[in-house]
Amino acid sequence: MILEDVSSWLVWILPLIASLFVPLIAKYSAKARNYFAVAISVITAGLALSLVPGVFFGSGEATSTSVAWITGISAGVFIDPLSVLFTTLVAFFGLIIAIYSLGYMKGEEGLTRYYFLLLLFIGSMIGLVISDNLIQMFIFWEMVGLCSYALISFWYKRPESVRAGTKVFIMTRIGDIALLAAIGILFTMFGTFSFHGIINGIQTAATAGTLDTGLLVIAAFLVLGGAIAKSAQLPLFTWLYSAMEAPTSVSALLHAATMVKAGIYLLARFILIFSVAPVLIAALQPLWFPVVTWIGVLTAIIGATLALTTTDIKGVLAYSTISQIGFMMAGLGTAVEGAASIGWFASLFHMISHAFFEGLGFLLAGGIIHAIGTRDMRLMGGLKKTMPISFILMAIMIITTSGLPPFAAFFSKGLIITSVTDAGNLIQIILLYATTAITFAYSVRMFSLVFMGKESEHLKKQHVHEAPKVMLIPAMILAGLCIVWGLAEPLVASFMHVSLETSLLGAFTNLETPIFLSLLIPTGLIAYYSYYKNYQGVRNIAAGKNPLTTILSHGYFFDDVYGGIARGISNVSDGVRRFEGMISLFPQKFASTIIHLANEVHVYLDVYADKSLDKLINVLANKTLTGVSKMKKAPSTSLRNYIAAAVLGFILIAILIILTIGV
Amino acid sequence: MVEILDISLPIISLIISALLTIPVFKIVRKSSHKTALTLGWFIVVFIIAGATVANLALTYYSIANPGLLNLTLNGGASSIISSSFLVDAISIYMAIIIVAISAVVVIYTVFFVNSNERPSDRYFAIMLMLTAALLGAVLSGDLLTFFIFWEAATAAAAFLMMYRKNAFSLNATLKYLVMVIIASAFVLFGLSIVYGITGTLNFIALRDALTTIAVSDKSLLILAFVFIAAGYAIEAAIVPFHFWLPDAYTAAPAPSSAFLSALVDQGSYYILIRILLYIVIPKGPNATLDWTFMLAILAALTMIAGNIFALIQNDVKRLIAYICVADVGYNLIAITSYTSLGLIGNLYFFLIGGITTALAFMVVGIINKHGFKTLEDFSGIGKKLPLASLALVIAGLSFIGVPPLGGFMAKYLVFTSALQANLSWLAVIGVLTSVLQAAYLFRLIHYMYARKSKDATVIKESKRILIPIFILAAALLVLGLFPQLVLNLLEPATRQLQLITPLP
Amino acid sequence: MSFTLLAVFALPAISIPFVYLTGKKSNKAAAIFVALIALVILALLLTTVPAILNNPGHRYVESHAWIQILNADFSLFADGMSVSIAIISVILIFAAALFSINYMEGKKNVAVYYALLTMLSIGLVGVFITSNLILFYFCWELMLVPAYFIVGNWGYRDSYKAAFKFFIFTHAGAVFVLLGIGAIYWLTGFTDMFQAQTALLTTAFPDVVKWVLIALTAGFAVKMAIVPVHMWLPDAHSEAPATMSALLSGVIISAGAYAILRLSLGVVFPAVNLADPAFALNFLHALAIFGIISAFFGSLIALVETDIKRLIAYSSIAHMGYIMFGISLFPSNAVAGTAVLVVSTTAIAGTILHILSHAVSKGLFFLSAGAVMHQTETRDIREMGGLAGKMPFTAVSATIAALSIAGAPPFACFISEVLIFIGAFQVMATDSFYILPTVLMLVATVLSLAYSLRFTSRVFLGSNKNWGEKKIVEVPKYMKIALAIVVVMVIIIGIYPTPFLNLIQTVQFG
Amino acid sequence: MDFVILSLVMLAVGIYGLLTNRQLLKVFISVELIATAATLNFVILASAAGVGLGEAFLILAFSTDTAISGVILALLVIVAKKYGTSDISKIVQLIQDKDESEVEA
Repeated sequence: MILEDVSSWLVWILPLIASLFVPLIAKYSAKARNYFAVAISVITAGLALSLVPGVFFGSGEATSTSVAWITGISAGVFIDPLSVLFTTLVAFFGLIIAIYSLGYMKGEEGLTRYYFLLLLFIGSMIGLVISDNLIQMFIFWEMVGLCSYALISFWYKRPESVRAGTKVFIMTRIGDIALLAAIGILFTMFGTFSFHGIINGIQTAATAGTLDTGLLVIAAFLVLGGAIAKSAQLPLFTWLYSAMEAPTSVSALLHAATMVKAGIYLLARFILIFSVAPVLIAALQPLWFPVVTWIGVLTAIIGATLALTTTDIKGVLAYSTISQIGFMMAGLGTAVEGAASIGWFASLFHMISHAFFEGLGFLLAGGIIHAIGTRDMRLMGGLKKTMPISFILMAIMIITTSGLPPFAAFFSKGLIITSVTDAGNLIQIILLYATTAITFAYSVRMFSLVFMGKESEHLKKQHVHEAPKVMLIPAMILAGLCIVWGLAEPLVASFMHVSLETSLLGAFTNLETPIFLSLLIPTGLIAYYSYYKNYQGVRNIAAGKNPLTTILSHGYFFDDVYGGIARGISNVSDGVRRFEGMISLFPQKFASTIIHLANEVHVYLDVYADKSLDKLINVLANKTLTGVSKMKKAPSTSLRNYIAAAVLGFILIAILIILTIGV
Repeated sequence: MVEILDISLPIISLIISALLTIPVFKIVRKSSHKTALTLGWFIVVFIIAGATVANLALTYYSIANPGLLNLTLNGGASSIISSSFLVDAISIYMAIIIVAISAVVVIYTVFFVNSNERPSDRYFAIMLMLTAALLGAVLSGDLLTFFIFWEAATAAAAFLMMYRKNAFSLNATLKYLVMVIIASAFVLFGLSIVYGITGTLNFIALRDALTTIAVSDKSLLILAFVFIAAGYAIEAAIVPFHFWLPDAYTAAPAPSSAFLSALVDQGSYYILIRILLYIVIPKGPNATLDWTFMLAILAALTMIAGNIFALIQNDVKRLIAYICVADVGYNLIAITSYTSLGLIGNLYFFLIGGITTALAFMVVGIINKHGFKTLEDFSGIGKKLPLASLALVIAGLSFIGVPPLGGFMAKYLVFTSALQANLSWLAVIGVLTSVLQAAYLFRLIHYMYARKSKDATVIKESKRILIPIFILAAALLVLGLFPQLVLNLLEPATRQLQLITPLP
Repeated sequence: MSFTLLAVFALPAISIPFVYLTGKKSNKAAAIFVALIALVILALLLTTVPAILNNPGHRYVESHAWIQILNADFSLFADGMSVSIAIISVILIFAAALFSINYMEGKKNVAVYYALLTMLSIGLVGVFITSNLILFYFCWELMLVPAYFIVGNWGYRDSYKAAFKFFIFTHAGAVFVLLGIGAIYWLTGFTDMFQAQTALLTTAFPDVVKWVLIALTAGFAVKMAIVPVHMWLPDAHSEAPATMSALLSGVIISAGAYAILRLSLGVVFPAVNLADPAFALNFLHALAIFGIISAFFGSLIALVETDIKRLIAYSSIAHMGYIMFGISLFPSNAVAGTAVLVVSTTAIAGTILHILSHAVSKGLFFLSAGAVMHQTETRDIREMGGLAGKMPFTAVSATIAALSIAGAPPFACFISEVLIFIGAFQVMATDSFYILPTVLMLVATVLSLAYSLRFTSRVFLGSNKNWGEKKIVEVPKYMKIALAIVVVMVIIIGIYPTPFLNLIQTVQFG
Repeated sequence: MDFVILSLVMLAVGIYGLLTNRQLLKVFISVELIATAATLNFVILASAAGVGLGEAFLILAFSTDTAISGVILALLVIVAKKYGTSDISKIVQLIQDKDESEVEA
């Protein structure tokens, strides 16, 4: 147990601390820096693996250790199947990417920054999934966003990268504040940030019958908001496509294990927490769970359709991720019984298969981009000959993605579909089936465009070569896992300590499978013919101008709306600034008005008062002393004014005194 | 025991020194170390004067729990008409600050050497005479004695003002004198009525008589009060009687302005305190006449008008003169509040206001000497005359009431006393106008430091004339940091005020 | 009888002439002199920490005779809040002094600059460690005058005009503070804030106390640059030299927040709450509304501002809005009728921590921006870009500052903002008024991220051909050291704010 | 009592004179009128009160009056010598001209 305690801390602290040493080591040798990063990843992966047996053979109960950190908040680790599952996945993928980067990033500028951020990214993500309290989790949650911002804008000299990074950070921030609000509500309700504390609080309140489920439903929706933004779900999914500006190795990490998976982790974690009180689940059931499913289903189909039209090879993969995560969300939306539901396990299982095939896809895409220097699929074609290994691996990847048996996704996606079929309504089911079909279609499309057909003009000009070994080996590992992972389902189930009603064989025998497979075949054929055999029917539709293509080419107009909002804010800001410019002149105007007034008074006293005084005296004199005084127009002297003022002041004093004492 | 000699010694010593100054200057003029010898002479004079004042103060405070001591000239029991002197904490305090500030200004004047404005022996003699007259005024024990000393002081002040004998100063002096004689005529007429009602002019006797005044005489008393108030309001340059002040101070040479603003002004507040707080008490069972409303209005008017008119001045010296007017307003707040805190604040304000205005006039005098008069002229002065500018900045900050300079503590006391007397509106006007003060003084500082000077001529700063200036600047800082030094002297004054009438 | 805190006052005061003389000889020596003074002050302040943590009242107190007639002693104290803010101020002064070595090189009258900086440090530190109201006002204004001259004389463009605006606005605020202080003395006869607090509870004029509360708060709000009395800030902060901007934005405006907490809410508020709880609650709500307005106003303008320093200045306004919002979460119902109020609520602790973290972050932000302006000699962010390659160190420090300002972990402002929000949710449970404000403040954090990222991406990222043959190099050594010190502070507060929070938690108002 | 009324009348005339006169000498005389009214009051009231020291007042008042009058008259002489008139308007005109010339110079 001591080993586990130590490794559960080290597994996230080590990469974080090690990241600080990257710049120091880089001062001595660039090579040492690279291998240092790899070595740390290896150790991290080892540490993560060392956690597995404890959970596997344990009771499945969560354990946590914590130390005092910020006053009132402790830092701790939370060990349960869910967190260890994620930890292992992240550590493993960290290692894969670190190795892959050796080849892919070779010769790039700013690699010190790259490795620093990579380790920080891995450490943060592990920290996120292993935290035992919400604040710590939230810090890592934000740090994951921060690292992805920095990594996506890695090529900071390219304005698109910078813009993309900014977009990612800001859009995910919207979710973050929702999560923060949820944390605030939970803390207010239970007075603690720790998961154990919250679980205990919910249980105690539920048994006492004092649980404020209304507030918790709000919190649950806010949590969902956080997850949506982080996992690129409807309606905040557009950032993921922009994030393709990142180096492909980063994209792989981002899609396979970190960042987008954080949302899934969050929801899975909270479903576990919420499921301790049946009354709470009952409160969440009418609205929250269906909303989760709906978001998942809609995102899945939107992502899939968009993947069908994009010409960017990484774009296809990005939309594919969006779509696949939609599946996971849909699965989570059916998990009304917490860990006991199929949906919950199915999502996590699919999460891992997705990590493998999507990671594989990115690694291969990275190799291709590396080799030919473009991401546009229209400029590719016929790579089958020049990159044979990639060709084979990509074939494995698209088979897995599409969910063809017996590869990993067949089982995981099948489970999700089963869970939705059990719990969801007809439209959701139909949409999910449609999505699977489209998934196959876009996979085939991509495959055909890249590897099949004739070499494009672009490719003829350059010497295309297979990716180096250091890039291929990680891909091969992932491909291997894609193939066999599906068989690991019972193993994973027992690791997660969930009991599944369906067995491995059941996946082949239940009703869903035939429907599932029967859908794949026609779409696959259509895609194959239209892209490989150059059958023009679909292409004409795609090229023509019709509502469908307009919607798809605009990405369902989401980015246009957001752009509009951003422009709106910018316009408002401009307005406020103009307003500010106006009002900041106000003090000056005010002051000048006072000075002007004072001047007027002065002039008045000097000139007008004198004249009016003369008039007054003339009137008085003429009325009272006609003939006695031969008064001429009194001289205009200031001395006369003074004397007059003195006499007037005398009268003023008299009046004031009389006013006071009321004589 | 305080003898009449103790009281008259400072006055007499100063008068004698004034008379001796002319022959002394005759002798000194031939010497090659003229300035040093002149300085030596005045140091001796002021050491003697200071010693006599110190003697008076020590003798007075050697009495256990000293009260108001009224001594007549013939030394006998207080006769109604005999010229009498009054010694109490306030008058001693006033005597000390008059001698001290006068010493600094005279030293400044010695250094203030300029071809066409060179102060002559007569100028110094008049300065000493003026100091003597003011000492007599603050130590006097009845209205008539005060009146006589005060007239002497104003006559001397008129000579100081018109010292330049150019059209400007003649004009200003003429205005000053006309105003002053009108004032004294008013006062004299008022006094005659007071005398008619009460049969006495002695401060203490008068106060006792007023508390038992017949109802039928009350309206007559009001008439008298109005005359006296108007008269002294002219002297103190309360708005709307203030017109003469800016003219006079602007036209006078710098040492005169400094002297007048620091001493003659303060003398006029002194008599306001004497009459208003000690004789015509406004509240309590013995109240004679409630004048607080009247004074509050005048205070507000003075602060507002003084500061706003200062805002539109272009001539720096005139600007400072208007600040003197505004300072009158702050002083009046303290008097109006009629609390012991107000009294302390008022007396402290005398000192600080005196030092600050003197400092400002002295510095502006130096700068004017180089031909810089208007705000535009002052552009870039901060770089040309850094030390003098620093002193002016210190004076300005003290005017505004920026701690740790003395002006802050003075204003704090004044505003707090106004709050204490339930005159919050007056305090609010006070603070708002002091923001205005910040505005125009910082405009001045802005010109001095931010603007580029038009000509690039380098001016060599005379160092020794800065000695008295920095004495005053340091005094401002020290008094701001350790107001206790002065407040200790004032503390008996509040007790004595309470002896007369219980205060809130 | 001890003299620790008196020494904090006396040391810089005595040093002023020596600093001036040193400055006449050498720019570097004077800067190091000032830095050493700061270090000694820091050490002195740190010696009071054990007493604060262990004394029963959680307060280190020191009193020296001063103006007996006004019942005013030179009474100094340090408690969790004041000492932690003072420590941060001293660190910023230290960094500013080191930064000046390179920054002031070749400028005129550096001797005066350092003398003024020393003078400023008296006010900056003093304002936090005095319990006497008059002395407090002394320090309050003493922050102002040297700042005026530093801004005016060594600033950019039309700096004296900006300084003038700065002085007039804040002085106008200060006179209301003066009125408030005077009124407290009148009402209670005390000039010590803690004695006054107790005495105010039994005052005969509860209506006047309301006005005192409003006057004090309004006066302090001017210093905080809360909209609509913020107009001085963008000018002053942007025209000031970088070191002064750092201190202005870091400490001087935070002093306003400190003063509202300490005086308005700590001293006057309990009496108001006792007399008229409804008014007290409305007062807090009003503060929240002003906070929101400031946060949005500042953020929105920062979003479109093109001047590098004005952008940061507006973000200061926004952050003062956060702090004001945090202050408005002052526990109103806990105060009634009690003389001593132990504030351990998350919101107030978060607010105080935010004062600290904003101080270091904004200090770093301005220093970095100053470094950029120093090296590139331009201030329009539209003309910048791609500096990350040319000035990597500055780029990193500025990015850290920007991210901290945006509230991204693991940097300073994050944890404090979270605490404020958590506190807001706690208060929301009892006072439903706060629901909308909290939501709005949460939205404002997104805006803060937007302008921060806009800043970094426009200045440091991307590429720029504008530089042409102009050679842009990394900042010199001492600037680097200064930046590094503040960067370390930003990260320390971000990762391990516990020492500060432990101190802050001991704060007792009253 | 008649004398008191007389003194009040003198006061009124004096103030009227202050307000309307432009000859410096006449201004001065108006002031003197007020002062004399005051002195008259002193003497009358003293004798009415039976104090019997009215003379002392008179002497004192005269002496101070004389002193101040001396100063003013001296000034008047200077002014008259310098400007050739004691008419305020003319003096002021002259002074202003002179000021302007000084400024120009």
